[in-house]
Amino acid sequence: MMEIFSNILIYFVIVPVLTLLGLALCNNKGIKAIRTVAVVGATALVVLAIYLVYLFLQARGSGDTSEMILRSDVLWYAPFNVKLALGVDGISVVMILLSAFIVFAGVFASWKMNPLPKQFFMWFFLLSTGVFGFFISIDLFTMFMFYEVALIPMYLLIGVWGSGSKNYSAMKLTLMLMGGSAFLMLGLIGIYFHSAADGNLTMNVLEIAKNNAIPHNWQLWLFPLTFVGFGVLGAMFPFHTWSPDGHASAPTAVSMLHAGVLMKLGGYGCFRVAIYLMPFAANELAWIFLTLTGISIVYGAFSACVQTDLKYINAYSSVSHCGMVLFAILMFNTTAMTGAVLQMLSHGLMTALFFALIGMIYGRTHTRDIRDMGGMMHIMPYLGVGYVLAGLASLGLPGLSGFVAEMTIFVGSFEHTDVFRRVLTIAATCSIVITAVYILRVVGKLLFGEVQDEHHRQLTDATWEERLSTATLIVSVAIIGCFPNFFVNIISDSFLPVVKALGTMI
Amino acid sequence: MPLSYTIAVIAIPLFMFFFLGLAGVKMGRKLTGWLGVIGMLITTILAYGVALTYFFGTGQGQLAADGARQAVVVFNPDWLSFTKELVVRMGIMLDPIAAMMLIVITTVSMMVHLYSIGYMSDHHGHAEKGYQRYYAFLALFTFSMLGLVVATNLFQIFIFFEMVGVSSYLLIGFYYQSPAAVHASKKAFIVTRLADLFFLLGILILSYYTGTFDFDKLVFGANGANSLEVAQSAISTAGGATFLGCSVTAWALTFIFIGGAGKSAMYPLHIWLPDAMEGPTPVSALIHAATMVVAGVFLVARLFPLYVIEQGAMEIICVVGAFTAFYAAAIACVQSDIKRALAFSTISQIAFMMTSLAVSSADGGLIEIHGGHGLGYMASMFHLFTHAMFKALLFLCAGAIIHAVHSNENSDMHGLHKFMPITSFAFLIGCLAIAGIPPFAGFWSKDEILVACYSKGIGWGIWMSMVAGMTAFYMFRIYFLIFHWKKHEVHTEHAPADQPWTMTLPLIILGLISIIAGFAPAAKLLGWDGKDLHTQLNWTVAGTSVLIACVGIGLAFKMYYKENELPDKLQARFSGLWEAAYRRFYMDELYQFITHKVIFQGICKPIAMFDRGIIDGFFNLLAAATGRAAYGIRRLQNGSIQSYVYVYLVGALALALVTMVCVLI
Amino acid sequence: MNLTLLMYLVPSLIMFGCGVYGFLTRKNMIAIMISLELMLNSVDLNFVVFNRYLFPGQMDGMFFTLFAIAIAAAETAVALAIIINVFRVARKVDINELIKLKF
Amino acid sequence: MESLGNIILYFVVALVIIVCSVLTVTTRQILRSATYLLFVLFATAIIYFQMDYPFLGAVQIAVYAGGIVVLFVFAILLTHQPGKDAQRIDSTRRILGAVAALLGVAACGFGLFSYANFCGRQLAEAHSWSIEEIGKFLLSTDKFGYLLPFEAVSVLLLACIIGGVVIARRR
Repeated sequence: MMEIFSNILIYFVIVPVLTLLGLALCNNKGIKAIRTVAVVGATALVVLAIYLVYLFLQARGSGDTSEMILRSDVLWYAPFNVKLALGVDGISVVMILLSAFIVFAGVFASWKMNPLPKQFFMWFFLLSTGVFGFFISIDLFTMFMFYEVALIPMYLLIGVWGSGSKNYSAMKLTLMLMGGSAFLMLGLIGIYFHSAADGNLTMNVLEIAKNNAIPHNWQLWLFPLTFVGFGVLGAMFPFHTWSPDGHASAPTAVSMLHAGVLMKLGGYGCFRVAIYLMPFAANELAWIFLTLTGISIVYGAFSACVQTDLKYINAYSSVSHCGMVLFAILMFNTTAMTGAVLQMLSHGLMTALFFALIGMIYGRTHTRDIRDMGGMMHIMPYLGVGYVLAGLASLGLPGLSGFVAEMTIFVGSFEHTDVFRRVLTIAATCSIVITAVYILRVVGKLLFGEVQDEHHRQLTDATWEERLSTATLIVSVAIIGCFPNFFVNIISDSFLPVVKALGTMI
Repeated sequence: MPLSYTIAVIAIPLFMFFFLGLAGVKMGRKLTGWLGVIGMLITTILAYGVALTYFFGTGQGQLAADGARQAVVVFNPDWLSFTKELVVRMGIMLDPIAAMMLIVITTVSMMVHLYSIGYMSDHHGHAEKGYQRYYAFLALFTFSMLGLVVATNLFQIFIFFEMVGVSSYLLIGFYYQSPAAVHASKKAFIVTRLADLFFLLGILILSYYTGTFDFDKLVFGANGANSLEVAQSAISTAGGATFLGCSVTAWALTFIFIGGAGKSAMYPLHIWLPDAMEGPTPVSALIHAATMVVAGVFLVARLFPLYVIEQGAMEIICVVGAFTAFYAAAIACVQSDIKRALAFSTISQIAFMMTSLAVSSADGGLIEIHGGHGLGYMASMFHLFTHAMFKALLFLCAGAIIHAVHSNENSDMHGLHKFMPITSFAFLIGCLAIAGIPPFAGFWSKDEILVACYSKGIGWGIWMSMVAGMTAFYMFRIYFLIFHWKKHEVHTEHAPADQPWTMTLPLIILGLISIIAGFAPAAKLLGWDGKDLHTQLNWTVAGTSVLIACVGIGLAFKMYYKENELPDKLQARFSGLWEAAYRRFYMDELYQFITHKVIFQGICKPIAMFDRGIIDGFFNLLAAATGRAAYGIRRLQNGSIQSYVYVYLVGALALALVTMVCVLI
Repeated sequence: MNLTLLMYLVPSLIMFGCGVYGFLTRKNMIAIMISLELMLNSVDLNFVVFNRYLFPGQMDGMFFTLFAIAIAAAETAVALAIIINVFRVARKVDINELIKLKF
Repeated sequence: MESLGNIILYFVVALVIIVCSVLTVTTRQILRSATYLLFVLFATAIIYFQMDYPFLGAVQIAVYAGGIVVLFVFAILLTHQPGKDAQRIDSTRRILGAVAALLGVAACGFGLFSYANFCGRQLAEAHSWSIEEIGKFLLSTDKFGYLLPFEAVSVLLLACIIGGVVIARRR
């Protein structure tokens, strides 16, 4: 029981919980103490995440080729064989890294959070607990539990600290995601009851995959349930409509964390649970979901073209980009799947950056309508440059992360011999042009041109904590864009087992 | 000089970009400008050293065993591994055209850097706001362009295609507070992006079937120079796969050409280039006249052996090129904005290069290339080189004029010869060069292009000769309108005059280069297979083309030297044609219609409405239905105890009835 | 002639029926309470009669009735207190008019 | 064979119960209604005596007739609104109530008469429980001991007292 504390992974849950408790002890008015605790917690997470990458590289370097490293199992609830099973592979490692960075940036982005900063940060760290817990666990039950832990705080974070029609949005987001959870839970229960042929039922993902005992006719039912369950969070068409409203109403840091990390839970879950455990159904039903995600990509991009609210634009852009993630995951080859993870990283950082900048601009101008703004580059050059960089990353400028991810996806998808997938790939590639259209439209209207509102001339540029928050993200985006092979090497081997399993199905 | 110094040639501009971009804000404006110039000067010296070493030196692997000048890869680390075989590398490779491009890019960029010191200042010599940004972007562009030409693989070219596109976007939109500039930059980026999409598809298809991005597997033979056999075998790995009746490689190559056509402003993707003139004039000279716009030509030249094998794609290029050359020349004849006229002239000249590349075809044995044994390839590259020089010269002259009179319109210029003699002479040299008058640079390269065209077919030759004549006409029309026509009326307190030395010196240098560049040993150095081409002047073609050019110049002289009624009369006579040409044959309107009416109003708006109305509406309906149902059920809980009793009683009676029935049965 | 069980049950049944009728038709809350008492009383009577006729040696029915009377008294007392209070506030005893707390 | 007095008594009581029950719910004057209820309760008490449950009959008279009806009367007088008493009950409501009640009665009656054999039992001799015995049973935990319900009812009554106080307290 106690030996689990010697596993570094558990600290990804313990640290946010401790931060949460530390925050609880703070005085409501002591904003400095609150900030200090939050920053210490976030920094500790970043340090842990970097150390984890180091450990991972060391393990792989020393010839450890096991599927997951840093494994530990603690029996939690014997009747259902629920275990606190921890373990990470390359994919989870980079996702944890991503989450840590976004939490870090998020803390600084919500530096001046008002009202109730203490409570805000507490919910914020509860959300992070869920996110990290999800990525480190390989047990269906704990995964689902942490998934829910990550979802619920969203309701309060939007409902209390949001803007605009926040009650509606918070309710919509929570209900739709809960609806997804309902599907998901059905799927997970179904998987559990078919997890082993010999009756030793298990919740452990690795064991289920090894047993490979889910009957094919059951897979055909369970796969859509789990895929849609996670797909709702991944903003898959047509279950994406929570995203625009939710993002529009959410406070900055929450948008960042939500688009940056939480939506990735969807993609990660689709892979880790749906495809990994049910390769047969994945092969059989891929065409349905490929079509849906293909629609997502183009549809999101087209919708973004005519929006006037900055957050709506980014929300639709997220629909398009996250569609790309699911699209690539369904391509079933290492290259495309690696691209999907890169896209998750890229989109996470980039969208977080977008939302951070939008929040900062909104905090100054009190409007998010691009028709009311203009010439912001002139007024707040730092934020303007940041926005342009985020935009360029989004439309795939080489040297920034978006390009690497999209190209890996396109090349990987095109590798597939299936004509249907090739055609879809070609359709998906069209999105890069549409992306350019809406990004440049926003940049042109918001940052360039003449100042629309004379009051805006008095506005100030970014403060130090805003600079720190955005600079963290910009540098991360650039690092992925410039040294992609570092990440590709971490990620790609993790897909070998599942690609092999899928290969035997064809 | 070791060829590995090329790394420094690439790295210095990149460093300058970051240095000027990040630290520049804290420095004085002039200081950043001069730092940029010094950085570029070092780059230029190194680039010249490397290129000349490559062309004339030995012992660093430049020459293969059979004497061909082969490609030298000095640096080629993996950058992104898609699969074990399909790896994108970020490399540096020198071959004749890359070395030639190094010279072109650094020369023009150097001139533009120096020129901008003066151009980007007001009349009192104070630097404009955004000076640091300007120089940082110039450095970024130079870096991207250099990275493009030394690319070792197709994907690297694509990457730098994007990079130059963004640099171009940033520089066109340099005056970001002017809506026109913002619009133009957006248009440029999106149009080239659309073309890049096809480029990407082309790469995807080609790499899928050949399994590689690398040029040394696609086009370079054992001797490190372009080889038809290698191209043939690369194409044959596709195994004769076809799509819609054409081979997949033909599709791929056509798509790649479309990518190049976007950057090189071939019809119908040319529409961004005239608008791109909203950027500062030195930028137009560097990006939109000399370097970036020839990226498409460079791309086709890079894959030349593949195109030679896939004649279908080559035919498309040829037709597009020939048409564009004429089309742009026709429009250039009537433009009133000096920069736009030059922009259309650029389009036309690039089309010359494209056509010249595309007239080549291989014989069955793959030993030799028709069209004067690859003359077209050499001519095209040569023209690229000379054109870069004299077109940059023309643009810089135009910049000097604009800077002097504060207007782009011909009507505000007139009779400037007296005020700006140096500029006038420099412009004249440029015009003579582009018109193809010996011994100026343009004559030598254009002549070889025409020879190559005649060798494909007499029709092609005549067509291109005619366009050459038009070139002479419209260039001299501009020249006469600006510098002569009538006496200049001074409107502002400053009379127009030659500009400060930082702006005049580049004009003089480029003018000199335009005079002598034609004597560069292009045939010896730029042969398609790395070997000496042994050409000699075809006096028949040369004579005719000079004659045609003279006719064009004469016509322009007659019409525009002195103020007269003839142009207005002709305009009135052919008003429809004139109007159409002036409005660029309504291509912009067509695009406007497609993008705004069809895509924006016809696709985006309905999709957004569909999303809000149908999809979101469905979920809202679901929520509303649940709410309604809840309200409906709540009615039963009305708090009236008597109705509860009724309900209870009914239930009890029903139960009793059921029991009774059960008992009875 | 014997007094059978049925002979006691019939009046009880009629009393109950009257209680139901009153409960359903009256609007005055006190009248409703009265009807309720009728029904309760009828049930008490049944308990006693059944106990006496069927299990004469035991006294469970009687005790049930005893407790029922006690509870009924308490319930009536509280109910009437509430009714009077409501009347003090709203000046109404008609249940159809007392709809402020509805929904 | 019962004694004639018993039989006559039964018929009188049954008649009183039936008539007064009907009158209780049909009269328009609510005070009268309470009075008729009193008669019904008295009649019931008489049946209890007849069944040899004198204690129960006494309780019925004391608690019901003496306590509850008085409470009713108080309540009626306190909430008395002149002119509201005579409100007519509209006929649909009445008919609906009557139908419902009659249906219920019919169903139960059908049950009763279909078990006529069982219901036709004679009154058996029984031990008449003294008050002392009843008290012992109430407070014992043996068989037939009722301590637990007794305590429960006492708690209930306590709750009612407190509730009554709370409700009656002036605010």
